[in-house]
Amino acid sequence: MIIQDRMKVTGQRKIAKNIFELKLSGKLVGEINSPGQFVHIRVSDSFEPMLRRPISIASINDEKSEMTIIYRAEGRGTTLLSKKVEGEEVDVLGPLGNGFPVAETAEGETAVLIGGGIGVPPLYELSKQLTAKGVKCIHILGFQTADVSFYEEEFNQLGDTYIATVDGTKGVAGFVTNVMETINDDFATYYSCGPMPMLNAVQTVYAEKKGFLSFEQRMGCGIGACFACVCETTDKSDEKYVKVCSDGPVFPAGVVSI
Amino acid sequence: MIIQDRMKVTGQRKIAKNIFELKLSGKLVGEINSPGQFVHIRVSDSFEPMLRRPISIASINDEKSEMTIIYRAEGRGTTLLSKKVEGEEVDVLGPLGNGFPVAETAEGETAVLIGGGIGVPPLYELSKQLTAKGVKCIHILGFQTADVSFYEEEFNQLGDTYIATVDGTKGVAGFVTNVMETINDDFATYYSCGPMPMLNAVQTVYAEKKGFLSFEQRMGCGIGACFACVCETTDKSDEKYVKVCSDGPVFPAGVVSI
Amino acid sequence: MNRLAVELPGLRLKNPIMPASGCFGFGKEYGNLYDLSQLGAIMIKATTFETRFGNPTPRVAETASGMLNAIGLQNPGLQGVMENELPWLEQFDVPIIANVAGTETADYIEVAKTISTAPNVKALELNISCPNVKCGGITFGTDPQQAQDLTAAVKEVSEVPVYVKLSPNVTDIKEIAKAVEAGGADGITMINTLVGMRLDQKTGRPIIANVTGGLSGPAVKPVAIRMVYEVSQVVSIPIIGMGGVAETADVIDFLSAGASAVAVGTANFVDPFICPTIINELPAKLDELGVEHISELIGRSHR
Amino acid sequence: MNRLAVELPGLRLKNPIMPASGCFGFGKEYGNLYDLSQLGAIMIKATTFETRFGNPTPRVAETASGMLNAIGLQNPGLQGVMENELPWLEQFDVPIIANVAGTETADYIEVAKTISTAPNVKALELNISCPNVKCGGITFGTDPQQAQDLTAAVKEVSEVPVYVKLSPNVTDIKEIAKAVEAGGADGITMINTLVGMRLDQKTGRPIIANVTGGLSGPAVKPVAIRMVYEVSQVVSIPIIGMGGVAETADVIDFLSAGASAVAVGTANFVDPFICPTIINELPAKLDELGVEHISELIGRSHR
Ligand SMILES: Cc1cc2nc3c(=O)[nH]c(=O)nc-3n(C[C@H](O)[C@H](O)[C@H](O)COP(=O)(O)OP(=O)(O)OC[C@H]3O[C@@H](n4cnc5c(N)ncnc54)[C@H](O)[C@@H]3O)c2cc1C
Ligand SMILES: Cc1cc2nc3c(=O)[nH]c(=O)nc-3n(C[C@H](O)[C@H](O)[C@H](O)COP(=O)(O)OP(=O)(O)OC[C@H]3O[C@@H](n4cnc5c(N)ncnc54)[C@H](O)[C@@H]3O)c2cc1C
Ligand SMILES: Cc1cc2nc3c(=O)[nH]c(=O)nc-3n(C[C@H](O)[C@H](O)[C@H](O)COP(=O)(O)O)c2cc1C
Ligand SMILES: Cc1cc2nc3c(=O)[nH]c(=O)nc-3n(C[C@H](O)[C@H](O)[C@H](O)COP(=O)(O)O)c2cc1C
Ligand code: FES
Ligand code: FES
Repeated sequence: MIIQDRMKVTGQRKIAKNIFELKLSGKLVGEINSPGQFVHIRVSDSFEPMLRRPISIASINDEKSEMTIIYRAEGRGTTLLSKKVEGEEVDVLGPLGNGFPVAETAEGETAVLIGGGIGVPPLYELSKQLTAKGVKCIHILGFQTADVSFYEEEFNQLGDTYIATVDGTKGVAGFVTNVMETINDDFATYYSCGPMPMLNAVQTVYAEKKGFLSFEQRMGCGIGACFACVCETTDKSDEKYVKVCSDGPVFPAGVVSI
Repeated sequence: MIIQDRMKVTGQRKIAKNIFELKLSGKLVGEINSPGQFVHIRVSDSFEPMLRRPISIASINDEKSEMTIIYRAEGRGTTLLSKKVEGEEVDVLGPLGNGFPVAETAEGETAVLIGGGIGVPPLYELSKQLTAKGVKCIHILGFQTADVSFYEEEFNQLGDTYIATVDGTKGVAGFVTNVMETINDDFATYYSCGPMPMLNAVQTVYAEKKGFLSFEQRMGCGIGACFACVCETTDKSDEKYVKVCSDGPVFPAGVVSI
Repeated sequence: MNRLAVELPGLRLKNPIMPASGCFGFGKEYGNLYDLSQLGAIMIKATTFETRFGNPTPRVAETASGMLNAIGLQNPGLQGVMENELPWLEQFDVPIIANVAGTETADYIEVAKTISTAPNVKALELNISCPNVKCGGITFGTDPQQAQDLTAAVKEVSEVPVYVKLSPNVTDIKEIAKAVEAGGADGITMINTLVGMRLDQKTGRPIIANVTGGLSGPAVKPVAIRMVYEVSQVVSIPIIGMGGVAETADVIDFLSAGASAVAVGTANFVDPFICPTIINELPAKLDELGVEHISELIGRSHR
Repeated sequence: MNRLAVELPGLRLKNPIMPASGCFGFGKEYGNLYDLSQLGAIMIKATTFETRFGNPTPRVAETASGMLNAIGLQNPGLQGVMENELPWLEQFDVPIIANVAGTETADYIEVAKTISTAPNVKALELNISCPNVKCGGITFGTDPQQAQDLTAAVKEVSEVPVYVKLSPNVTDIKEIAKAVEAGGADGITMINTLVGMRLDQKTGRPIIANVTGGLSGPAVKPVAIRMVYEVSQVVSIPIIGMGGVAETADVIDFLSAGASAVAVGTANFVDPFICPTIINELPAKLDELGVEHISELIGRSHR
């Protein structure tokens, strides 16, 4: 169920250039049902900034009723969020949307998780849940440059992890697709989250594979009421569309017209 | 000189119902030249709330470069101000305006200081400076009710202090004028700050006396440029006006048309 | 006696608070969060005759204390609304105000005729002010004669009272208000959004794919209050006020300005529980203001 | 080469940043805070023929990300401005744009004729858009024919180029812009304030003594940007853009929308050093955007 929770900041730290890891605790955590769901955060009690910010859930700790989000402090809203300190409360609406289907990869099979930039965070909880059930995870993480890369160590502990940076300052020089070409393709499923051009490239390279992609759109309500976040589907017959916030953000590859 | 200073919060405490005492330190303090001057405070780095808030300087401590302001947390702006904690910085523009003329009362003479509600604070620094130079100060402080009264003890240490509350919960029941009637009128000067009706009553009762009144108006710039804060003067001949922010807030009694 | 109850043409409102059109879909999403029967009414998303996909994305952009939107009247079309949306809403004890949109008069008439027969639709809201569609919409809202004629045409076919939603993007809103009153409108709803734009800092290009969008939220409240104040003094039909309502105090302002009820738009996105929260806070607010019944506040700014 | 220099009719601007009329008085107060020669230009407070006291107080009220004002054109009158204000400003190396206001055409002509002879007045800004005075002002700004005629009449007597300041309170600002261009305007300044209101929560009465006031500040920026975008595409005279500029990024937006220079109003009250701060930040901003000269940004939203 979607709830509005005043969650408590239990920790915040910078983990890369302009990238922050924020831990929040509250009963909302008990409602999360799949990795890749997101929350809609009100960063201030005033109306400036006006709108909530959608941020993916990066990992959850059920015993502590705690979740972690990882975000880039860039605009007005996320910069304000990065100033929150332990003990403060944050108004969080969630969990929202439908996450990655863990069930689509069976025990013993291999899954490839491909993330780009701030699309990487939700893959962490996904990998935790997949590996916990006995899926072998291969992680391919793309970043602009080494300075803004994060969580290599965390992903490494769950499975093989390849890093690509556009400027070659870490891992392979180039894009996640450069790594994908070098990977054995006897895997069952792929899961991906990142910028649109990356999703498009991933989908094209793995056209024969079963895959799930997580999308971004500018949002108003975050719950499906305002029609801000629609994407056209590939099914052109009847002007079909999906809402990223409530139908997604994760869709099977091929559904959303990129 | 007027400066814009990021002053440091050195202390904040609640001293009565919704009334806060905030201590700020910074080089702005070195520019203050008379009691009754005020500062224009930006309560948030965002544009919500938009405008600065004018607040009188209640006392100064030159050695520590520290000043105290006392205010009622009522609307959006002052409520935000009341949340500032030690160590935070606040954007303060000041000192602004012309304060109470200490020189108008000679050593050995008596001055009556009459304050109403949140008009009381600037009288405290005034009394400190007057008593320091050997003026005998009598304080008459009016409040709505005992809950919102403050600084009785502080004023008592400087001179005789009478309290009036509208509901009689502290001191004399009624208005400052009820106390004024009981006071010996062989004083040299009076100084007053408070709501318009009070200033009007004080000015009428003490029509024969030399007095100085501090006014309030809604402000834009606070420095004399926007013409938001004008008051008509009693000199009707030539549509004369004064600006509360830069010509005042303190004027000799009789100058401003109430 | 219910201190909050307000009676308007076609509408017996438990309280004067309702979500604004386009900010509440057809109720389903908010219905998962709270019991919609608490609401005074619901203004559903604009319905057009045909199914509409709306504008390309991005469709929203944030601005200082407000937002821009250019959804473009996306909706499942008259048939879809009649078959799926309105019946679902019947489970709640709440009157529905159906927002009717179109490109030309014939569209409006078609939608009005049919949708006004739905059992829970107690009033129509004629959307002559949508800034986000190429033709129709706002042109009806900026020309008094066209506004009057359209109102009269829709009145003729509607089974329920007709409210007309005014655009603030006009030199003199009083003129349009008087025209729709002359056309037979039973009430006025106002304001729709102000046309605005936001540019991308890096490229300098408009963020909203539609180029311009409609500005809403607290930023526009001073304009909305001014217009309700002006219009309520020149017409004798009631006004449902909106534009920037985000807290209980704002409701008091709209009633004082001259509105008889108040709609909440953008604020639903910030706080999905804002409508019930305001409804719950209103009685204490009336106590604070020393007012027995909420209708005593209506128009006190100019009484 | 100066990367920030912009040349407009009558105006050689070191940089495209200037305080907006009414938000900077006649410069004295800000002159105590910093060297006014840093500014691109100064738009001084509206000058009328006679001395004006203006409206009763309260004259300002705060709103979400904005403010309302109804100063009512308080100023020392033409003679006072000529004798005291303009000569004082001569000590600075900065062109003055004199904001000219009046009640009827004759007033405008009288003020324009005289004030345009002051040595440091390099351009006039014809204020046909002040919402806060009973007659004149805004009525010239909402009727294209009146706007054109007044512009032509003032052009005839002015010794310096004439910019006309447009009101946003109109259905179609393009029409007014084209009219003043036809009347011979050398440039356009826009936008003046949107008419708004704020009510007192307790009494329900308007806070501003004048009842309505002009809305300014970041809240109106989306409307201002949209209008500059629209107007810059239908006229060939330059635009000085304003409305909600509060930081360097906003300047970029106005230039991108189609303005050739930018005025800063309300933000001076929030941060009295905002104009020099923006001027100092602009070169780094150009570097960030990969732009050599600031004029390359003009109109890039629609190129
Ligand atoms: C489902 C979903 C999950 C996301 N998960 C993450 C995450 O885990 N970590 C992370 O850093 N970012 C994530 N994002 C992107 C994040 O929402 C934006 O970076 C953020 O909203 C920008 O806000 P700002 O205050 O920095 O920028 P501003 O420029 O102040 O934002 C202005 C407005 O634009 C919207 N906006 C700007 N960029 C984006 C964007 N890329 N996507 C959607 N809205 C945008 C903002 O929400 C806001 O309404 C996610 C987005 C979506 C849709
Ligand atoms: C020269 C001067 C000195 C003052 N000194 C003090 C003081 O020492 N202590 C104190 O508690 N108050 C003082 N005030 C009053 C104080 O400025 C207001 O109470 C405060 O601005 C209200 O802000 P808010 O955020 O609580 O209210 P809001 O309702 O959010 O304010 C909205 C707007 O109205 C203005 N406003 C509201 N009430 C007043 C008022 N009474 N006077 C001027 N502007 C107002 C605000 O500044 C703001 O621009 C002084 C006012 C002036 C002019
Ligand atoms: C996302 C969004 C969609 C809207 N869609 C409609 C609509 O379909 N029909 C309509 O009449 N108004 C529509 N509006 C306008 C609102 O109903 C309302 O008039 C306006 O937003 C002002 O109120 P607010 O400031 O409370 O949002 C929409 C507004 C928003 C923000
Ligand atoms: C207090 C105040 C006084 C103003 N006085 C004038 C004026 O005398 N003449 C004029 O043309 N515009 C006047 N304006 C309008 C501004 O010049 C400007 O057009 C408007 O405020 C929008 O810009 P901003 O949002 O940066 O303030 C005034 C604005 C304010 C806030
Ligand atoms: S954000 Fe409102 S429908 Fe998706
Ligand atoms: S507040 Fe601007 S002149 Fe006084």
